[in-house]
Amino acid sequence: MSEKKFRQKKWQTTLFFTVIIVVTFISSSITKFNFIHSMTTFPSAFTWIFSNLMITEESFKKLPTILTKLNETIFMAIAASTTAAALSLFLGVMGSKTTKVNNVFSVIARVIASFSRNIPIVAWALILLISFGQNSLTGFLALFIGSVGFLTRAFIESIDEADQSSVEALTATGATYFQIISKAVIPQSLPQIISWTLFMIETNIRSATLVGILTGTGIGYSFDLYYKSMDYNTVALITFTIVITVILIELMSNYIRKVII
Amino acid sequence: MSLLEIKHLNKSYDSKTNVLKDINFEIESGDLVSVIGPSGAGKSTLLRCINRMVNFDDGKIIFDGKDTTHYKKRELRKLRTDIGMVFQHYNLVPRLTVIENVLHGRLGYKSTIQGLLSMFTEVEKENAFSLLDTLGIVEHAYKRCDQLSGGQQQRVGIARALIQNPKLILCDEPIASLDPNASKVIMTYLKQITRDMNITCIVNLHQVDVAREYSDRIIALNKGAVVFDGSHLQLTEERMNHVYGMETRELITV
Amino acid sequence: MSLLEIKHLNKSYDSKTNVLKDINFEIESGDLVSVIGPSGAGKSTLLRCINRMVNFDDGKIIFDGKDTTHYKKRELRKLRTDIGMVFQHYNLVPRLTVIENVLHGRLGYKSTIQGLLSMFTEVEKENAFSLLDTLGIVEHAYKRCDQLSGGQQQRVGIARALIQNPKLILCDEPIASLDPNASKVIMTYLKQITRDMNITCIVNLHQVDVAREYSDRIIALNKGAVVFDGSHLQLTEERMNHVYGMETRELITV
Amino acid sequence: ACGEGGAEEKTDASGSDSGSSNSDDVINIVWYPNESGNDLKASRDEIGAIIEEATGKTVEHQLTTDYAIAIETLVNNNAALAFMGAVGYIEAKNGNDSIEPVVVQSGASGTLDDAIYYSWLAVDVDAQDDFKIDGEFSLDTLEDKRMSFVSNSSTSGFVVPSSTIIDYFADSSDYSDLTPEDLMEGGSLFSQVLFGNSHQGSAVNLINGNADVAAFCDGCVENYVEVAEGEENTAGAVYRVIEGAAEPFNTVEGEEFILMSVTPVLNAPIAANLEVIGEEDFKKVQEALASDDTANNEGIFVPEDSEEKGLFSKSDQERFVPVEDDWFNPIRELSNK
Amino acid sequence: MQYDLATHMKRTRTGKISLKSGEKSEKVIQLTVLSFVVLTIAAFFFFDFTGFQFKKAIVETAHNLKVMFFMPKLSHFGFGEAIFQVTITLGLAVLSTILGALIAFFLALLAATNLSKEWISRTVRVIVAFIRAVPTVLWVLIFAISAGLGSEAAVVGMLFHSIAYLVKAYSEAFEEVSPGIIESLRATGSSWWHIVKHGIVPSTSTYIMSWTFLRFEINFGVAVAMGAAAGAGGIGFELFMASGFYFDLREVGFITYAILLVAILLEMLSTRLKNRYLPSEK
Ligand SMILES: Nc1ncnc2c1ncn2[C@@H]1O[C@H](COP(=O)(O)OP(=O)(O)OP(=O)(O)O)[C@@H](O)[C@H]1O
Ligand SMILES: Nc1ncnc2c1ncn2[C@@H]1O[C@H](COP(=O)(O)OP(=O)(O)OP(=O)(O)O)[C@@H](O)[C@H]1O
Ligand SMILES: [Mg+2]
Ligand SMILES: [Mg+2]
Repeated sequence: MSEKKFRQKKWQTTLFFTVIIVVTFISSSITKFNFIHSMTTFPSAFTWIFSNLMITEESFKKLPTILTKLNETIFMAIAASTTAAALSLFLGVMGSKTTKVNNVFSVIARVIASFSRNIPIVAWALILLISFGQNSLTGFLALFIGSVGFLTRAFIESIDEADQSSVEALTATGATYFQIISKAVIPQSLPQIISWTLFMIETNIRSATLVGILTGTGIGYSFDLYYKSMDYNTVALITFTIVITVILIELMSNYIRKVII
Repeated sequence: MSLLEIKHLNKSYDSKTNVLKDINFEIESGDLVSVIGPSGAGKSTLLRCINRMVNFDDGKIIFDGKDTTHYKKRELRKLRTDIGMVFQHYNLVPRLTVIENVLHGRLGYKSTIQGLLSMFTEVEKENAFSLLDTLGIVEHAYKRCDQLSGGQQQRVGIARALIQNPKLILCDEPIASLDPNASKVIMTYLKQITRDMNITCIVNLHQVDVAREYSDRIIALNKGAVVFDGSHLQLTEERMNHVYGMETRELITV
Repeated sequence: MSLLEIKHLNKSYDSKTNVLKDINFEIESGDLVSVIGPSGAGKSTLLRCINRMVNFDDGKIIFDGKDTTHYKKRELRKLRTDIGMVFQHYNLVPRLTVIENVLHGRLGYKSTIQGLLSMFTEVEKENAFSLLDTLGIVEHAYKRCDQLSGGQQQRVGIARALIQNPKLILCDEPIASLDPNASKVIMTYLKQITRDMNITCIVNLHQVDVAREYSDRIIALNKGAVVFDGSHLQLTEERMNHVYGMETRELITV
Repeated sequence: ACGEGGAEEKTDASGSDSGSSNSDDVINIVWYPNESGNDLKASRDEIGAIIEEATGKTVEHQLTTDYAIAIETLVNNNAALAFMGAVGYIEAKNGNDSIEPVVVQSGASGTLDDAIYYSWLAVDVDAQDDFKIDGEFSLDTLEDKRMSFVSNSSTSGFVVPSSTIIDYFADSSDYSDLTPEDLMEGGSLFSQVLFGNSHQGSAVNLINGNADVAAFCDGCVENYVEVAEGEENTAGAVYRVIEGAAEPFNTVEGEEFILMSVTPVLNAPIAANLEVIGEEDFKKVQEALASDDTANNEGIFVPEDSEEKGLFSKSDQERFVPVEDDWFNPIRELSNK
Repeated sequence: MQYDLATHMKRTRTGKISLKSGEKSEKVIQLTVLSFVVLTIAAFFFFDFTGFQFKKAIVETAHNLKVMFFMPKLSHFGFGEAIFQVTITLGLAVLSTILGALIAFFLALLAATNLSKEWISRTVRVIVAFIRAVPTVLWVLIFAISAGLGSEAAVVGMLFHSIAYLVKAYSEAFEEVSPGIIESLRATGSSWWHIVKHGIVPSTSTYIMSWTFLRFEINFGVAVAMGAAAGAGGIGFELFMASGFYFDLREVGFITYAILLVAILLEMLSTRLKNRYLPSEK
């Protein structure tokens, strides 16, 4: 690197920050975002939280129904994540440049992943709601599609990262394609795969609230219902159960991740 | 009869340069042959042509009396089960146990389904154990491979090649990543295999001294051509210079 | 007057075991002192106590006539600017250029704001360049550090220590990751510094031969205690055994 | 310096710069989702123009995707005006006492006497026999059916029909302690409960076959349907989706449904938050809206035979009439039950 | 010989020679995979299938997808308006990402165990974990209700999760900085801020950038939903209207394409930038 390049790098850094600042200003003017005002919203928001979002004894009576719905959501998230993981594993093997069978499959796998990832989950939820109506399956499918996109991308990266040398070694012993995948590629990427799947479960439980609101399923539906009847005490209780669940699952998956990697 | 016969072998990765140029030699059963030569001479490529991990352009390779040149899929798999390969970086699956890695050597004999379900027979498993025992690492059988030292891993690699029941073992710089002691163990063991089991070994080496000490015959490559082929006694200082070129030798000592 | 005086130094990480036990020695200005001893003897800990990267429990360290034992924040920063440190793994910031890494040695002299804005004076920059020149790596000044060889990186580390204008340089196994040639360059250079610039050097080493060749004095630690302190001539085979213990020596040769 | 240029731009769908909602020269109007569509933009702008003219301030429209947000926005002093349902108004009033009704739409007579519209419970024509006992429609048949409401803050789309249902079942032994919450979720009376999130949505739920019974109001679907049989707004009347109906009904042209129950509901008010708008402007707005000019504005009160879509339709003397809080007491009683 | 060997072999209950190491990590992997399978199967039994008719749903979905993706058309607003709405959504994503990154950077310094005190780091982590656990929708709704409809509510609401996500990502990157670098700077007498500026930032800028880009992509998706809910508008509002009010599948299709296009462009841009300016160190 010559001194000229060195200066060029500094110049690029300056340019980069200028671009960031300009983009920020353009964005705030398009969206009519007022920075000062947004800061002043905090006191009123927290006042509102503390005066409205209180769990009362009466709201506690609704706990059984809420827990049923929460249960539905958790199962929905897990089922969506694992089924998506199964499909994504296949797509990942097809899509990874190190294990692909041929370019056509590889491109197809990547396109599927890109489509399902880049159409926001909201859009999927609304689209599915139109055709499937308001039931668990709709929520499940919305989460499933989003998960497939994300997991395929993650799996492709994990598989790409797997050490290729053992693939070579197994080829040299005369092993078939599927044997190589199952004996050399999968065992190496399995911890990553599980780790990503766990992450997906966490994410899905988080998005299940939104998806639930949109598709009328699970805890999101209860949330929406009580929120719309302005029964904020119950909303607080629902939020509380979600928070506990998410944190528990996060702790659990952190533990698993730590042990297996 | 010779086990391996290579005739007028030519190979290029891109159409511009020939990596291997008109290679000719025969190897007898039970020999330990070293291939030496500077970096990029084509040693690895030569080895990979023999078990057809890469395809060559021109020439013939006759293995065990059969011309393998036009082998496809199934025949290729069969060929590869007859030829074991040992790698510089061992190429083990790091998260699996030693015994699992060794048994991978049997996959060539299995149908896809059998392989997927890990259906190894008890006999195969016992063989694997006794191989590990001979190699002195049986106590590590249930350890994960990434928990072993380099020398131990290389022995797992050799066990994987041996359990194939190969007629020929190809070793691509098997000791380059090992310390002198471990190298000694590995080379001695390879020598022993050729002697006791009548398995042929072709070993790529950078260490000329090691090649001299262990091999029955040395083949030297330079820029894709065979520039020496004979016993270590015939490999004089002068011929060495011819193999590596003056500059190369200097570079090595820096 | 001695530059560094260590009196009854004791240090333990956990309350169970003492890593350093009642260490006492003085070091004169301009000496190159090697510290040797088996793994875990406490060599690194000793060095880190001197510039107070770790705190010790008991005893006194007198540096340049001042008792540093109770130094806090600001005085500590000042102390550290007077003591350069060179590490086994160089500890450079990989994505930054050589010259930027060298200038990090001046941060101890800067206020927080000056440091954040990278306000280095022209004089400092010129000094950095001339140091790189002396160390023979000035042509790499604008290269990123991760593009250099180990020996080159270690020289950057030394330049970073030297630009601090230190009275003392602490080197924790500066040549452990280097090949013999590069090691030679570094050790020769350290020797030269002590001689020409009257900077004191304390060097942790595993290679006894190197310690013998370059240092004015050798201090040996074993299990946290000084077991030898004298010139290399006094370090007999027998005393060596005392330092490393029989078993350890055997282990090393395996 | 961020967020300049909000005031002069009035893009409907983008909501508004609420940063200026507290400043003195902007009046924010919140619209329910029902009235937030692009097709009603012209109508909304007309009302905005009238208010701008009356007060000399800039009007900004805030469009919402749900009822609760709209109500809370007015309650929390983040908007000056809102066009809301009667129940929404009552909830807002409960939350903030400084909220007062400005005007409501009159009936055809031009007075408050007939300032009502109708909440329907509708079923599929072909399935009408499932809802009849001895040839008469009976609410008893609702048990285990799939129900579609509008939203639980909707007056005619939830509060009125649900209280009708609860009243009806109060005497029955099985469902004597039914609560509105029970009706929000499937399992107790209904096998499944859907929310259409708009009156149109609820109607479509029925026509699509996603629900067996749907609650929605007459006015909200009048642009899309015509009477096919029977008398308007009576049980047993059959409505048909007109040819060329706009979305969301365009896919179900010619489909028919029948009313099993009709309940009158008080018209929806435009409400104001006095704390935000101030007494003076409140009066000005009320006057302007109640004026004859407004009543004759075809952008707001669209003549019945017009092709245009508007917030209100005019068959005779319809206009805005000022009202007091008391006027909503009947509904208040309903929802207090 | 054979007898000797047996001492090294493990056997399964059926007497076969076992191949597995029986390590904890392996058992946990097996257990995890097993519970995934069991829970998934159980899930399908728990599901509430009310109102779901398989054949009808499939046929309808196929039809709807066909209408959406093969006959996209705008009917309630024009093309220019569509572009404007997309830029609003993008703007919301930009703001929440940039502000989030800025705040997260400082919080992450406090959360990184190698740069901060144990208790501070733990406190920040707990708070961040809590924030992450509360659904974004709730944050947005709270701000929309209490502070009024508009972009402020959307951005501030989205900010919470952006910060929480980035604090986690950044602090992990910071923690991976080799302790040697920090130690060597400390040994020159550098202050804490010097270490951050000259050691941490240069060593982690690649990670910071790629995590931020990733969050930006995520935020675009979130902004579609949240812009509408907070009354800040954007393409999400049009999508909501088209699907929830007009049931106009063709418009939904068009909007979906618009979103997809932007999202793919963003992904390409971020890959491009990463490859160009931040070559991976591997
Ligand atoms: N997959 C490949 N594609 C293109 N060129 C290749 C490939 N593999 C090797 N080459 C080229 O072929 C030539 C011979 O390579 P080869 O690996 O056989 O040399 P080698 O003798 O094994 O060297 P070394 O001692 O460094 O391992 C080199 O010039 C190399 O760059
Ligand atoms: N940060 C620490 N916390 C706890 N114990 C430590 C720490 N650093 C070192 N130790 C322990 O202190 C003892 C001395 O360690 P030290 O690193 O000083 O040895 P050393 O002589 O430098 O060894 P080596 O030659 O391997 O570098 C060892 O037993 C080590 O385990
Ligand atoms: Mg090679
Ligand atoms: Mg040490």
